Amino acid sequence: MAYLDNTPEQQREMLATIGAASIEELFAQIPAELQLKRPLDMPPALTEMELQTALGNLAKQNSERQGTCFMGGGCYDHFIPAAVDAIASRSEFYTAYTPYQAEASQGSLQAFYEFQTLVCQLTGMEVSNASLYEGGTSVSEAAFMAMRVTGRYKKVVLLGSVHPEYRAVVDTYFSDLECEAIVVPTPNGIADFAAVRDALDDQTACLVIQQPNFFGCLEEARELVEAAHEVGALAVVSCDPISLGMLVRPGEYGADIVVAEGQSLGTPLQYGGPFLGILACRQKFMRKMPGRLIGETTDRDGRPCFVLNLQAREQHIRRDKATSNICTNQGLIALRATAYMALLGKQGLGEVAELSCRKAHYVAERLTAIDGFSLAYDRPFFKEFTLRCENGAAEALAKAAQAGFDIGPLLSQFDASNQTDLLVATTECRTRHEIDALADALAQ
Amino acid sequence: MAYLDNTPEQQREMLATIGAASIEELFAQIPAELQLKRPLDMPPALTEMELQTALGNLAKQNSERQGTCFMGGGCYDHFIPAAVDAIASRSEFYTAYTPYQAEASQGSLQAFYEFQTLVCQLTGMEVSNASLYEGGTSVSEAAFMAMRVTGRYKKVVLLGSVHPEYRAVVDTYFSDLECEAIVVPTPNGIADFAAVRDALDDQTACLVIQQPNFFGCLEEARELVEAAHEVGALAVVSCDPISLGMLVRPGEYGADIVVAEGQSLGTPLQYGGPFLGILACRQKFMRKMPGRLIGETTDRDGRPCFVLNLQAREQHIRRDKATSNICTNQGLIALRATAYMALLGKQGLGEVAELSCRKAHYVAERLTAIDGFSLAYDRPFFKEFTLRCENGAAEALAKAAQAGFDIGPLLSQFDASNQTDLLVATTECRTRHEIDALADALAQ
Amino acid sequence: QATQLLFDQSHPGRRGITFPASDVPEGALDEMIPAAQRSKSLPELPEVTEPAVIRHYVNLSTLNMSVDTHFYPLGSCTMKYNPKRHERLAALPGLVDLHPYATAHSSQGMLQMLFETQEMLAEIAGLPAVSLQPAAGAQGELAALLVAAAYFRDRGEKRTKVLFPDSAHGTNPASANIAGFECVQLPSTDKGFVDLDLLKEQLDDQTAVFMITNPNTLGMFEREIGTIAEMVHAAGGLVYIDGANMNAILGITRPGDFGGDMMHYNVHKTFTGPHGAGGPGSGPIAVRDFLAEYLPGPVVAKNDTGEFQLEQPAKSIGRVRSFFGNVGILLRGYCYLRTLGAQGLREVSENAVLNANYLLAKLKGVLPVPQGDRCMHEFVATAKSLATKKGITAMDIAKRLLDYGFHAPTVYFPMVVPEAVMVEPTETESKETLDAFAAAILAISEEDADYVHAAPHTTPVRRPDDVKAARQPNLRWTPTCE
Amino acid sequence: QATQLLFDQSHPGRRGITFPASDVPEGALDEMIPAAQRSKSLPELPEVTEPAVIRHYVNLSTLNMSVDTHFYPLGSCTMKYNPKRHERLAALPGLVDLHPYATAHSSQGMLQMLFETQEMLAEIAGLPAVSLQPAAGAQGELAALLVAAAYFRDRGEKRTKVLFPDSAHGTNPASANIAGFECVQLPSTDKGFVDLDLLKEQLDDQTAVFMITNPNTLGMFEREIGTIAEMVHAAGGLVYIDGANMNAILGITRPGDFGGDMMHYNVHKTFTGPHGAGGPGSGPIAVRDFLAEYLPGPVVAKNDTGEFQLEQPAKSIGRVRSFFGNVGILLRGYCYLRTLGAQGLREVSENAVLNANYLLAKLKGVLPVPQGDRCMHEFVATAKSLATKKGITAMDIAKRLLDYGFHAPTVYFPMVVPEAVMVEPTETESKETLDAFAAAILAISEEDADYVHAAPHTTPVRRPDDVKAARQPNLRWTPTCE
Repeated sequence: MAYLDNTPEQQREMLATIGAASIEELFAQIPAELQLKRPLDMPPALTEMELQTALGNLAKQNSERQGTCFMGGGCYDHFIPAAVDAIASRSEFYTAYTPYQAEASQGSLQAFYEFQTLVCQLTGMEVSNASLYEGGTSVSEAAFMAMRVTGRYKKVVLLGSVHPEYRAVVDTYFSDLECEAIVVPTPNGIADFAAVRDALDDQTACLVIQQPNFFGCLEEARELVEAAHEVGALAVVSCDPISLGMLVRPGEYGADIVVAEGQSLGTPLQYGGPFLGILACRQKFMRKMPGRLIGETTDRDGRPCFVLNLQAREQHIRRDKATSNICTNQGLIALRATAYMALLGKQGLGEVAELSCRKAHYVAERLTAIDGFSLAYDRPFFKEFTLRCENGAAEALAKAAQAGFDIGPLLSQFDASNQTDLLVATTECRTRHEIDALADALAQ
Repeated sequence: MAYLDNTPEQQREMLATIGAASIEELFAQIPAELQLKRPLDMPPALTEMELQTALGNLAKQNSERQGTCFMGGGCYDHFIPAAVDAIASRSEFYTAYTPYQAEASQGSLQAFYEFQTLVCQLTGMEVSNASLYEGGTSVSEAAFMAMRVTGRYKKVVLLGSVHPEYRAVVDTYFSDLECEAIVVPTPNGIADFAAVRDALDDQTACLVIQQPNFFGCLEEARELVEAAHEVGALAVVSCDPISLGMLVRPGEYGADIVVAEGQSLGTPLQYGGPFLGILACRQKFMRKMPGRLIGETTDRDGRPCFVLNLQAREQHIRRDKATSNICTNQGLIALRATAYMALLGKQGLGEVAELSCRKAHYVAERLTAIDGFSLAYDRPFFKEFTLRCENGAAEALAKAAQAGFDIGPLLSQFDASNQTDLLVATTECRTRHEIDALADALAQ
Repeated sequence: QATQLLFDQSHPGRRGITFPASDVPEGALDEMIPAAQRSKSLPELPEVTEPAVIRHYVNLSTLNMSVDTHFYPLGSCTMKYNPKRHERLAALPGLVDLHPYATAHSSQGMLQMLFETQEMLAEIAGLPAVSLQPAAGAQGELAALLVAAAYFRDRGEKRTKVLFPDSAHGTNPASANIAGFECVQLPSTDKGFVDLDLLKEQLDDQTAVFMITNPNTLGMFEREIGTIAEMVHAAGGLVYIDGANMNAILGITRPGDFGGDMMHYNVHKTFTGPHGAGGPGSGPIAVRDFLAEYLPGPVVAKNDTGEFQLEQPAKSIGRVRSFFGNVGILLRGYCYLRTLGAQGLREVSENAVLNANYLLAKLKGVLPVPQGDRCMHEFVATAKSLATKKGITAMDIAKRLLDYGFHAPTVYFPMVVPEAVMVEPTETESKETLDAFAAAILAISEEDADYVHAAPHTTPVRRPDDVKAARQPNLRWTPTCE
Repeated sequence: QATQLLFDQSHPGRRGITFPASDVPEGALDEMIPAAQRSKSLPELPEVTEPAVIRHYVNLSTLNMSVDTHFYPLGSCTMKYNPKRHERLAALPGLVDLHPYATAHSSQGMLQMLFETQEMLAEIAGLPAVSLQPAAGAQGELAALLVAAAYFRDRGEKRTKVLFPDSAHGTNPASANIAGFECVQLPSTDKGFVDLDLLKEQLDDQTAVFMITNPNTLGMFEREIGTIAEMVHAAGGLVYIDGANMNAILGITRPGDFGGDMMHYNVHKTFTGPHGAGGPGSGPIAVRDFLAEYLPGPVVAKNDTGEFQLEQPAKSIGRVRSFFGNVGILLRGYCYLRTLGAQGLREVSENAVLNANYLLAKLKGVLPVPQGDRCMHEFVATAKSLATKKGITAMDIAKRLLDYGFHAPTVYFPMVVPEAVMVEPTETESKETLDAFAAAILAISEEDADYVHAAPHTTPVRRPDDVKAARQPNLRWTPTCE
């Protein structure tokens, strides 16, 4: 009875109107032999008070063991202004659905139009969709899009420095397609140009680059984009949105499609989701984009307003010819990112980027001064780096955890042969005091 | 610059429009010798991130030392449904002000009208105002109101079992008035009828009763009300709103004015405020009530709507002849109570009352089974009782705290001569497991 | 749907929340509470589900104008932006759930916050001793007057009069009356200032306190406040500063420096507690050193070992309410003060005053300001000529502004200005908003008077019948017979 | 004000938030990141203050209809009430801030919640193995089809076809296509059911999967589902159940029991994740035991010592997304399942079906339902006769309903019904609301057709020009030259 409105008396009135003797009768279309003859085997129902206690206990099991976060690997604990939560908790935003009826959805439609604009401003690209699931599937969607744009359905090339989980998603998506995903190894922490050129050919739909890459290193992105273009392939860049407060924007160095994990833009870690897939591209590829697009138009009275646009690309109209099977998007997370970017503005984003960068370099300086610790790759990095631990990465992680600091992930999680490396990341939230304490702990 | 909108450039434009050379010039009306010549001596400004850390640290200093709550003394940790917070955090409610412009405030006005109705339903009274500050001042306001109603300005009588802080507030309010506040001692935990009759006379404006009283005991409220009426005094009853899910309602036993601390109705403890003063009375005293009243009326088009009503009683019109000096009320807390009562409904309130009562009796049973602990008063109680600790109340409190349980307050806080008694209260939130653990701790 | 009453949605058997079954040993209720003390029926609260309650109040909320949705230049109320971080931080465990009778040991964090708040408020006031207890400004006034009374009583002086200008907030005389004083109202000068001659006439050895709002309710700083204070002090009286308008002078001038002996703050106004459609407020008072021992309490003290503790001042007037105070609002004030710092507070006042003067400059052509071309953080214009010439009154403007998407200014207060329109933009509004507001008023002044008089046209209801409401008061829903 | 764009409010120098100065030793940025890698300019994000951002988005929000404010009978979308407790609990520290790469040791509470969710979803499905990873229903479909492909590949079978009825959601063929299958669409019978003869014709050794939504998109339970499953299984294929309509059958019948081999859930629909104006969703899949080893992962397992850990199934198709899954939505689903329990879940479906049948009964006079007098949790009516007789189309009804304060039903889907009006009231609406909605539709059917065709009349905008939007796409704001 938790959320039900109708009382037994009303149920009887309703059945009378329907002309049914009982609720069971309404289920008569389900053959009796297919009906479940027993109650579901579920834990007993909990009242709100009990649920709060139960979940509170589970949460506490985590929080009591959590340390100060220096973790990276594709999602980060950047600071989330309270105003972001206030906006995202507006009932009218979070309990609405896809804005099919534009007249009843101008709030969300305009917010998503603003999101598209903000993403373009952030990435330096010309058009953006209204969000995809998360960073990993966005890479796959970009690859499919590149195939449609280039007409090359056989091959995409990814750098080995792209997030291994993103590459895994591409592998999964391609498993029953004729398209091959070639991975160019990056043993030195960044792309090897010769190897990249070897992999690229006139059958290649795109080259997928991550900047900064999974190991934290900065790729020579401009040159990689050019290499892709030389063979007529598209350059797909997967980036950390926060880094764009400091680094050259993909639009500035010629990227054709930019994708990103947008979690850093105001969404909490939540053990991995829901996060935010960002996909932006050049204007001329607009009609090949996957996902929802919001457009400005005018209404019957000539007022400017917003609508779902170019829906002909989508699966509810095109069905098997659709640009993607995506139906839900990440509306609420896109709204969070919108609010976040609106609050930070250009200056705020610049500050977050610079603080994260400076602190990460201070962490690196402190940690690599300790015997047995070094940078795995001597390359410029932004807010994250690969720490090589001579005495074992798992041991270092355990030592840090003991002292109340979470570092990682271990790279062994992605490559069992690598037992010495782990990632360390820093956001604007970390203080010098915390960094020094981490270094002291690892130095013990 | 935290919340300021105008940029230096805009400030210059505005000054030009004003015809002033500088912002300083705008302060020219303040004689130079009165202007502060130095910056205020304040701690440095904090960004949102820093403030969150600073306040988080202060909060943690408390939370790390807090135990499971068995505390009473006039405010209680009843469960607050999440829906109450959701409603109270609606921007339009909490960032609006007093509904002077009815057309722009129907949301709050209707909610307060519903609050007034719910309070009447709860207490069994005929009219309610739209809130006062909190429980203690509500007693004072009721006493003043009783004077206006009876025309007796010399004397009010309070039972010694009324919350000592409420009595203290009355003493403060009366300190420069000719009115005397007579306190009838209650050495047996409840009113002594002979003493009460002695104190009452035809100069008495009202008798103030608390039910359940400060010691947790139930007064013979009906008989006390009759005693007041016999001398033409009003009966003012201060009650625990939750107890009305079980106990006879003041309206049922003839109370003239009912006041209450409404904190239990969905407002967190917050170290003592903001809380909610409730004041309801019989219809015939309506125009003598203090505080804001919302009334239903119709608008120009005949639509039913709500307005501030009977404002002629209030201080912005009547000034020194006003029924009270109260200007702000507790709108947001009244809204919380409204949402709370709406969600619980009659059944929910009954359940909370019964659970609190049953658990309190189980606590009492367990604790008084321990050597050296007994009930201070052998009287029926609702959810709170006075525990007598032979070996000292402070020692018992410390022992409980050691084990992670907060009991109290110590009665020595109100009467230094009492070193053996403390209050123990229980809400629906406490589990048998917690109660057993508290008992085990005190038995050690 | 939204305007249906909650009670109309009640149906027997509906539940908004359920509670767990009892987990303690069964027992007969009769043995716990005698039958005669138990009601035979439950209170007739409505029975509604959670979804219905939510939809009801969410929809009701949208019938309000509010700071988060509209410009809200309600004079004298300081409707500034309420930072969202405050709501997040006030909900922290350890703050939101701390029992007021928690031991000092387990409330050190809370006590430190309150202690620092006392210190900051003392500095801003220029008055060294602070009590955070009063629940609202009006209670602060009352508490301070009781402090004054206790002080004079202690000195063996019998002073019975409280003086205040006719532009004072209604709470001033109401508080004085409740505190047991005789109220003496002084007519202001043409310009709305204290009439020094009249004041002089009234000052005598019966004068306990002169209460003055400064900047005053006309939005003007009392230039002669120094002289006024000297006069009051010379007569043996105390000067009380109503701090309702502190938003104009933070870090610029201090009540203690311009002669005030006592003052109250409105934390919800100046230091941005959400106004909650009427409250809660919080009204701390600050006083001179010689009055400190009379303050209501408890107050927070720091002992020799650096620990914080609650204390009752030596000759305290006692409590003015139960428990410590409106801590939830004080906490928001603390967050605000810590966010702004000295420089930020000064900028608040600078911009509040700039915004007000800018609006004054843009509006004075159509709504003249009798007090002149300059104001502090607010100003009182008059619609008198508009009313005379076109029949458009202050109330008409207020109502018509709602159609333009602006909350109305305060109207008909202070009473010393006819057809008063009291505008307080606050510092958190932009020039663009002020321009739009000014444009709306100019547009209204040129509209057809009948149309304006019929306003508002777009609100959920239009000009409710106050007279009917007062004549046949309907203060609660009652079930209709079926 | 509300419809002004964020960008129009930008002014150089405005700040919505500031960050602390760096507290680590100064260093030249050039030494950290080469100049060539650093942009010479910051991204041109707008510069707006926090008060302005809040007012902007709060006002924008009020232009939406939503479940918390309006009845939202959008067919196929299950717009039920989103309990407020979920929002509170999802924000608990230890849940909201847990990094997905936290060690198993420091995520036992989270893993236990996810493990229990897997178990409950398996029980409700009647299918023993669950992967929580898919980010949404459509991704669940894709993942399940890849599971099927891996299964057949493992068995050495080459099956290339996926069959589905013409009433299927568009995601079915789109997913099949992306998974590399050939799509075969089967025309339904007159009554909207699977045509067994056509199915028989198509089933062969190339058939990998038959995808079917049950209850189907017409709101009918496929009576012959048992036979259908037998036929598919006999041909060596697998049956996929699109679980979009699970809200009708919780605890009443189970996909695993009526022949399904694989299914997905829409947690945001059936188990009430807030729809967020388009998402996030969450699309866990459940499969039969022999498919378990192919599931995407990681999944949560409980080891011998009772500890929870992440595991990749032995022959997993791999990952379908990064990290674990849409945990925030799964958490809300968990809260919902724990709140309802077995009895509560059954009551959900009973009341969802009751509400739908009640509305059907009240509406069928004016909007006939070709599929008959009974439905499951939703029904598809047709406005065809109304369109023919009066010129009032499904779209007209949808738009006009907005004026009555109701969100529109889904219209023109499924395509097999002309002038389709697809109504899903859900169980969290009251009889009173359904009565009001039915009354509105009856009233609309009697209104002047031109007036209805001109609807909506009261919304912020009216019938936007979709054609113009598509012809001259304007997908972002750009600064205008000054």
